[in-house]
Amino acid sequence: MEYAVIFLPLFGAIFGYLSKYISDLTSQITTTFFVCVTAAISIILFYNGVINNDYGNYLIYEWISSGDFVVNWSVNIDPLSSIMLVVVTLISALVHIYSIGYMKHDPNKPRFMSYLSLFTFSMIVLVVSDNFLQLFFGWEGVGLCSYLLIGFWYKKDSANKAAIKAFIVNRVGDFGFALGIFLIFMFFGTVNYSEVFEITPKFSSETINFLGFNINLITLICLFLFIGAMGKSAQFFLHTWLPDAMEGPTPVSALIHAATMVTAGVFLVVRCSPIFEYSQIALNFVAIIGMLTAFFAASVALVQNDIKRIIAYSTCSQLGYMFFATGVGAYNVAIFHLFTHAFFKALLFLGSGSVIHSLKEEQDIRKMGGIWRQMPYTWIAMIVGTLALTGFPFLSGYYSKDAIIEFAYLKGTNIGYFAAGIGIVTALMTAMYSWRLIFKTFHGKFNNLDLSKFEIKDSGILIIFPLVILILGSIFSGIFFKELLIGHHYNDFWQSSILILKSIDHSNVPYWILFITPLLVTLAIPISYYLYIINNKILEKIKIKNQLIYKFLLNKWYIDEIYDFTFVRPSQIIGSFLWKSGDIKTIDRFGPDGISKIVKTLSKKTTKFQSGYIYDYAFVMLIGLSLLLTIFIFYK
Amino acid sequence: MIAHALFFYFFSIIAIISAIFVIVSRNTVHAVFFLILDFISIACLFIMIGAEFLGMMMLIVYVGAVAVLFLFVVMLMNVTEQKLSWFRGSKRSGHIPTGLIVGSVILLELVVIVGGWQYRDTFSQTEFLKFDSDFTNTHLIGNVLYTEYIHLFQISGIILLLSMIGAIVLTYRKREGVKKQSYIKQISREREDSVKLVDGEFNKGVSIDD
Amino acid sequence: MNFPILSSITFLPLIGAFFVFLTRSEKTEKNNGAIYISIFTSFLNFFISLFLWYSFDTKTSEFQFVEEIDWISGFIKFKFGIDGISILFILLTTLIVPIAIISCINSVKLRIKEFLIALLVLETFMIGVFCSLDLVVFYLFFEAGLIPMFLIIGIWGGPKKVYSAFKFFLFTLLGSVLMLVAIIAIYWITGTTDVTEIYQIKIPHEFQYLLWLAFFSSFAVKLPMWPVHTWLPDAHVEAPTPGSVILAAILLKMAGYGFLRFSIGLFPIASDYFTPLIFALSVIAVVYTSLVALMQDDMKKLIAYSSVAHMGFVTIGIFTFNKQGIEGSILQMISHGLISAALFLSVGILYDRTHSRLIKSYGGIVNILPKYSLFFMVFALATLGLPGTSGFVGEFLVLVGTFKVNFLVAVLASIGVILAAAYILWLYKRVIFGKLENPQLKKINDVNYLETSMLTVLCVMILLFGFYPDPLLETIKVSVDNLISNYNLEINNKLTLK
Amino acid sequence: MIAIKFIIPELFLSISIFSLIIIGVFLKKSFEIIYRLTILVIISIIFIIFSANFETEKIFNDSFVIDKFSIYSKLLILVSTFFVLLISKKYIIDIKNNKFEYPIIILLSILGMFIMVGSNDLIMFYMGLELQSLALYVLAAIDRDNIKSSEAGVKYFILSALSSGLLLYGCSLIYGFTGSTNFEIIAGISNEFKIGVLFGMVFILVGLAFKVSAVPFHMWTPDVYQGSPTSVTSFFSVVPKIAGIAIFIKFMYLPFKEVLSEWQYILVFMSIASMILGSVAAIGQTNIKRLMAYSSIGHIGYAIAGIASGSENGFKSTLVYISIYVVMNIGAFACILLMKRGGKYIEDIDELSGVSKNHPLMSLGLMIILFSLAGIPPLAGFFAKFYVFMAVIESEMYTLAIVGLVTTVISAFYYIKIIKVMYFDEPRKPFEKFVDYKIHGSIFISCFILVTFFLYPSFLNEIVSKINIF
Amino acid sequence: MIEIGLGHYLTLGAVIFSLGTLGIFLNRKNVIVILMSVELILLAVNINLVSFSIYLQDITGQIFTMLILTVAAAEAAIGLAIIVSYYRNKGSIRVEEIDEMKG
Repeated sequence: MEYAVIFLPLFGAIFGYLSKYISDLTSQITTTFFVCVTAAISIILFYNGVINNDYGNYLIYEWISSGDFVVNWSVNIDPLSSIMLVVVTLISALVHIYSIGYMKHDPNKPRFMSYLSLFTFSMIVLVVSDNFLQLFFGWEGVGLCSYLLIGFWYKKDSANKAAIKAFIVNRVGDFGFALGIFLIFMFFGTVNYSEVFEITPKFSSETINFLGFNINLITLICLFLFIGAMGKSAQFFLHTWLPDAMEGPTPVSALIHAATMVTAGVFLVVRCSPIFEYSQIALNFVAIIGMLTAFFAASVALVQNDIKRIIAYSTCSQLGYMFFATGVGAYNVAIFHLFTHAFFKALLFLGSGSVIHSLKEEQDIRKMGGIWRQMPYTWIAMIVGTLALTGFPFLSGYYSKDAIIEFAYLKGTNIGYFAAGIGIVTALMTAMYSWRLIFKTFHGKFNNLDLSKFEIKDSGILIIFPLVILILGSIFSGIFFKELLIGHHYNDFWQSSILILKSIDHSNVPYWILFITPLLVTLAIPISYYLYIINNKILEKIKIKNQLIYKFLLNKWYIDEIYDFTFVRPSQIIGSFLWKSGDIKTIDRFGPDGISKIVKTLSKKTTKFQSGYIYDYAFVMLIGLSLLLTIFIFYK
Repeated sequence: MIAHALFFYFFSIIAIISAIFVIVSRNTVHAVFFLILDFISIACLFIMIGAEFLGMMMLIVYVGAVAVLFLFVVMLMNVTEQKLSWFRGSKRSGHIPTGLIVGSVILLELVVIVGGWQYRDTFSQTEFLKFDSDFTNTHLIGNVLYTEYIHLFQISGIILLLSMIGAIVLTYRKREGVKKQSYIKQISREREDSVKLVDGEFNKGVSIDD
Repeated sequence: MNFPILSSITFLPLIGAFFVFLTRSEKTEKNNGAIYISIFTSFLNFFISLFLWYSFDTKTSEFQFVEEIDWISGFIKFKFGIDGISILFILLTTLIVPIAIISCINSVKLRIKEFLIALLVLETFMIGVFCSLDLVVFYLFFEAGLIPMFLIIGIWGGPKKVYSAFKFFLFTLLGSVLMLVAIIAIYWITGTTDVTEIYQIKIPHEFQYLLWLAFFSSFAVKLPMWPVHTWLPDAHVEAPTPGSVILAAILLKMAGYGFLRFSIGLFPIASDYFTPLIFALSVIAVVYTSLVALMQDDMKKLIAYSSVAHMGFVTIGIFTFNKQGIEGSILQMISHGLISAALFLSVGILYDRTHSRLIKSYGGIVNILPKYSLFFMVFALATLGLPGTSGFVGEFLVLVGTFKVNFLVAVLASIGVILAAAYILWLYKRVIFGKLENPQLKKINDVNYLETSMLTVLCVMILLFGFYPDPLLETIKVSVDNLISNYNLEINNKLTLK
Repeated sequence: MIAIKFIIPELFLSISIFSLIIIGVFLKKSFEIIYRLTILVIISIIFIIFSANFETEKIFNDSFVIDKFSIYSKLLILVSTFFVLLISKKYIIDIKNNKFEYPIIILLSILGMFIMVGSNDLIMFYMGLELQSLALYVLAAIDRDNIKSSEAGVKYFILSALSSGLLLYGCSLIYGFTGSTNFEIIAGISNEFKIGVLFGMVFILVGLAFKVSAVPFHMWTPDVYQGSPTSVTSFFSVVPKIAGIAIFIKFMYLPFKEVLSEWQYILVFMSIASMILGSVAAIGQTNIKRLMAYSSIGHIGYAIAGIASGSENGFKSTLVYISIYVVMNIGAFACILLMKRGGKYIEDIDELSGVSKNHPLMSLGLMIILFSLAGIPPLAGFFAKFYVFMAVIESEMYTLAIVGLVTTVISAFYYIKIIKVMYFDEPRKPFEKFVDYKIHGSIFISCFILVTFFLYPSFLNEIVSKINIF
Repeated sequence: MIEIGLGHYLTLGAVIFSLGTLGIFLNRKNVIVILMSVELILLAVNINLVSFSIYLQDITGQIFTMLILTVAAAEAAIGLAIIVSYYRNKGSIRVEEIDEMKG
């Protein structure tokens, strides 16, 4: 069964692709079926784990063995991976189903489905790995699938660009991750989690000289690993790919860029909690980046107009929450938020996908509005998702997000307080932009000039069905799993899969902190209704007055431009400089071409001596003779 | 002693001057004559120091044969007069100074080394150069030339043969249209080939031309 | 003595070439007889080498299947023998050559008979390089490979073929003549050119430095290392597809093999001493050529530059002197052999159809050649070292090994990995994705069964060794251990002497 | 006369020359028969030499030596002359130069070479040299209606006479300062050498260098090679080189053995200069004969490098080198002699353009030969260079070795340029197709030797290793 | 100066030798003069040989001289024949015009 979890999606991917020779439907059914079975299995595994404590490590075979560098393929089921499995496979299964409906008109359905399954496979490999290298395999695998799926509509240039951007930015992160793995192997002599974690404490005060800096080993490792996590989870500095990734089909955004792949970074940090716990600096760094991202993404989301981009920035922001949760040492809370976030963010994406689908691929919220009557199910779904996202009381987001803010506050350090503050502010912003999205999309006037309002219909059952499940998840996952994951006896569930050295006492939370966030987000609803629907002049005025800030936010803090200016262009310029000036004008000119030119001129010079005149020949001979004689005289 | 010195200087100065004139004179015929003069003076020197046979040989071979050959060719080609002075080429003229420098360098080195100026002590001890022997120089040469050095003599014969063949190959041509006497043809002429008896018919004559 | 299996592998293609030579060249450019003979020969050779692998003992580091005859009497013995390192290269050669021969059918339109002869003769020389256990014999084969390759580039090449062929020939020749001097010098120092004997005798370390440099000059050009790499892009671009395949897949590996077998084996102390040089040049190569590759507008040139970068990893790995590094670089060589062969084949397939190598004349290929695009995708991903492809295992091991030795080098080299993703994906995007704009492209057909079979073989190998590199690692394990322990022994000896 | 039995080959040669002259004069259109008889003579001399024993004998007051060294050189001379005659017959007839004197003069020059390589005495040496040179002057100018041939004759004659003069001057100095003309006696008292003798040695070196066309005494070579009829050029580029190198070796290793340090650097200089000039100057050439001239200069550089090493391996490697060089050059000239179009022989390299299409076998052969000339393994040319550099490095002359090998690369450039013209360029009109088994056979034999040499590369070494001149 | 030794003869030889070499490459007009210069060189050699022979009281030098004389004659004959043959083709024997082949 454990092996099935990993191989079923792979078979699904392969058969799904191959069955395109039979029919599109076959491939859709095959892949969906395999993934659904996987989802069922993972739920069983999770259940078994929770109830029967049935965990274990299942070896597949030895992958690489070079000297003491030994890496296995294996399926490692522990609490962390089992809960991740559930998230991954469940969302994946839903997205598979959703895709059948969503991609109805696409000619390349088999390819799409098999990519999805392949992604699921990679993600599972990532989650169930028992060593860093297999993790890395999955890590890159999901990156690849993300690349493939973002660029799925290959005819769109923007999609291709976004795909490449996603891959390369991820590569930058992977670069850090790989360096982290090298360091781990170099000092710990192994890349197996259990072995690594076992001996981590021994190295806690080890310092090494890295490129001239004396750095604590554990800190360095953590920082490198975190760079990887930043890349995958689109944290600030390496976040630029995520909004662009929305070029991909919406199910993809839901699955990869909201629920699963992007959370791999969080998963990595949590997985490596036994290492991170030994480096306060790294944890603080994580927290700071998390905060920065949360705030940054929320601020940008306030002014964006693309429905998917707003949700993407929101994802980014929520990932920031998770990271600062890990940064303050509340790993379980981070996973809890990951868990709930998966539901409501997938819900939001799928819902927005439904909207987009209905509006004939229109994504700009300025061209929507007032369509809630036309598509009630979608509207409900989106409302629920938004409520959950903003942390409206008693929905799933409420439990997890508030818990993060509370834990941060209770941490009792400066970073913690600051994080809590940021969390609250961001929560307010989150509420603002989320409701902006809802109101602009579903309420107010219908602004689309291309479509008639009455053409718009709600989507079919295959699209609605997953939404329903996700609605249920968004509403109830918080209540149901709160105790299990972050309750007082959280250790019963997590056991050894995460390590928290200084657990945070969660018993006496100040009341103001318990209430402030729900209060704010609830207040945000009418405010935003007023601002966006009733009287949107105010906002216009603010926009005009603060043109600079607005531009700044609209252009995403100019990060893309900065990167373009500092990395992309220079590397192109350097590349062509090295090619034209380096290879052609320098190496070739002074190397082979230069030498051949010299030889040719020499040849011309020497043949000039060969004038054809006897006296010249005799003259050369006699010069030779006199030279030899002279040398002889002076030599003696 | 003094006579020896006098004669040496006399002949050697003549030899050197005529050698110079060989290479500078405008008229090639003059050059040949200077060459002959050079040979004669050197021959005299040879005779003086006791190599009479060789001196005579020089006169016979060089003056009698080689120089005459030169004269023949010069006349034959009608290149007696060089229109310009020899040392001014029609193209570059930088060769004279450099040539002279190189030439004098070689000369200097030769003189320094072999002229005995550097190793004067090695040579100047020689009082007088003379074969102290009962035989004449010609005898001495005659004694060994056909015994010890017969093989060399033979080879020189082959060399001369070769030069003959070579000269013939390069210059001898059969002219077309020149009537030559052919002895073989004449001798091998038979009566049957030449004379034919014809029965002449009366009053008709014979046609001879068929 | 047992059956001389190494000699038969080496010289079998020569016999094949002879029979090809005997076939009648027909007026129609198709010469089926020649093709069949050469395919048969090369496959036969491949199977013999598989058998060789099967009967190879991976437990010992001794040279196996040793054949030895007196050659230049009194001086030099003709000695063949293999260890775990050589056998992989032999296998690579015998695998790639049949593929190259099959690819001739489509891409070589004229004088196919001569082409096949050249390829088979080249195969002999290449296998000879990997088999030989004597420096002179090695040199002989090493240099001899120039002749057929020169002709392949020159006769069947593109418009700038003359320049490229000359550059290739003279550049590599210039590099290796110094090696000849060094080989002769070794003979006079040690009294033998038998590698195994020299391993025992050990070259005095005051000589090692210059000798190492002489060998280095040869291998550096052949590999090629920065800054003597400029022949490679030209040669690749102009060579016909099979030529590029052979060049990239095998000829470059001879240098890597040379570094392993000779530079480290014979001159451990000098190798140690010059490691910074190698590292510096390799890192420059990796970053520099990756950047250059980014800006190429010719597909083959881009792949050629990427080869330089990948071979940079190989040298870095070799000179880490630890297990991961060396095993990684061997794996990297093998996998690069497969991947670059595959990439050049892919480019060749496009070239055969449209006669253009310029990236800008393509775009939207996926619309018309879906199968092709899939293959190309796999190869592109393998090039950028995606886990699960053979490219990853080698590269990763190299970096692991390097990290143990030098952080900076590892970090800089890893930048090359990022850049690799950039240039290869950009290439892929520009060629495969996008709208189909060039009307000329609309007429072309997808890969035919021959091409599919070639690409499938390579694809399967790439993935297989990505997921399961164990057969390769198992084969080289003992030999690499032996190499490293010898090296360490020498270094320690030198330290104790001090 | 006990001596006669040792000089049977030479005697036989002389007598046959005389008889051939007589036959030639008295028979009309006698070229054909003389040519065949000449070849017969050569073959019979080969047999005669083989039938004698190879013991060292000195005759004529020790002025002539029959030893393995001279026998090896003589055999090489004979065999190469045999092939040169084979390949050049058709050419001679085609250019209407079928004079019966032609083979006879070649025989005479061979006689000169025999005397030269066997000589143990300055006078003997000089006579042999002159006999050889005079024959060569005539040969160079033998196409007497062709201005180029005549000009080649004039140039060769004048410069060669100058060099003979220099050489003789050296001989006179050596005679004067040692009191003897015998090599062994000179060698015996070489410890007391005065600078005068060393000076004489320089002069002799200059003369020898001229004969083998080493830089800077090479100036005649390109013009003479180009101007002479191709048949003569092929002879020039092969046979006198053997004799020249042989006597070069003899001089260096016998009379001047003890002053090795004095001449070594002169030879190193000559060798390096020849290698560089031979490779550099050939690059711009368009005439293939001229190119072969420069190529031969370069090759002589390598051969001299072997002598310059001063060791026993050195001269042996030079002998091996020159032997392989002979094989390559005969093959190359056989190919050049196939370049005939429209009744005329052509010499432009460009005319070879694309010849591989129309004449695949000939171009294959020429390609093998050219690669071999360039010294690319596994062809015999590589082994030739290999042995030379073995010797050079044994004497620790690394500069010479490195310069030599670098010039190999430069010279490879022009060799492969010809290959480029043949194989890469567009074909022109085909050459006249004719089957002359003598020429094609020679090409085949040459290529066969070059290609299969690597199977048993010590073949020549084993022969040469028995040679000893001391 | 008065005592004439071997050195004097050798110096004479050296002077004539140098003049001969000069004659070869200074001349621009006439090939025959060059031939004569060659004869001068041979003459210088002869002077050397004879004087050495006398000095050493050894007849070999003189024999050598005699053979050189022979060879010189043969050489002159062939040389002149070549020049004649050249003259027939070219119509001139100016040294400056003998440049059909160069480069």
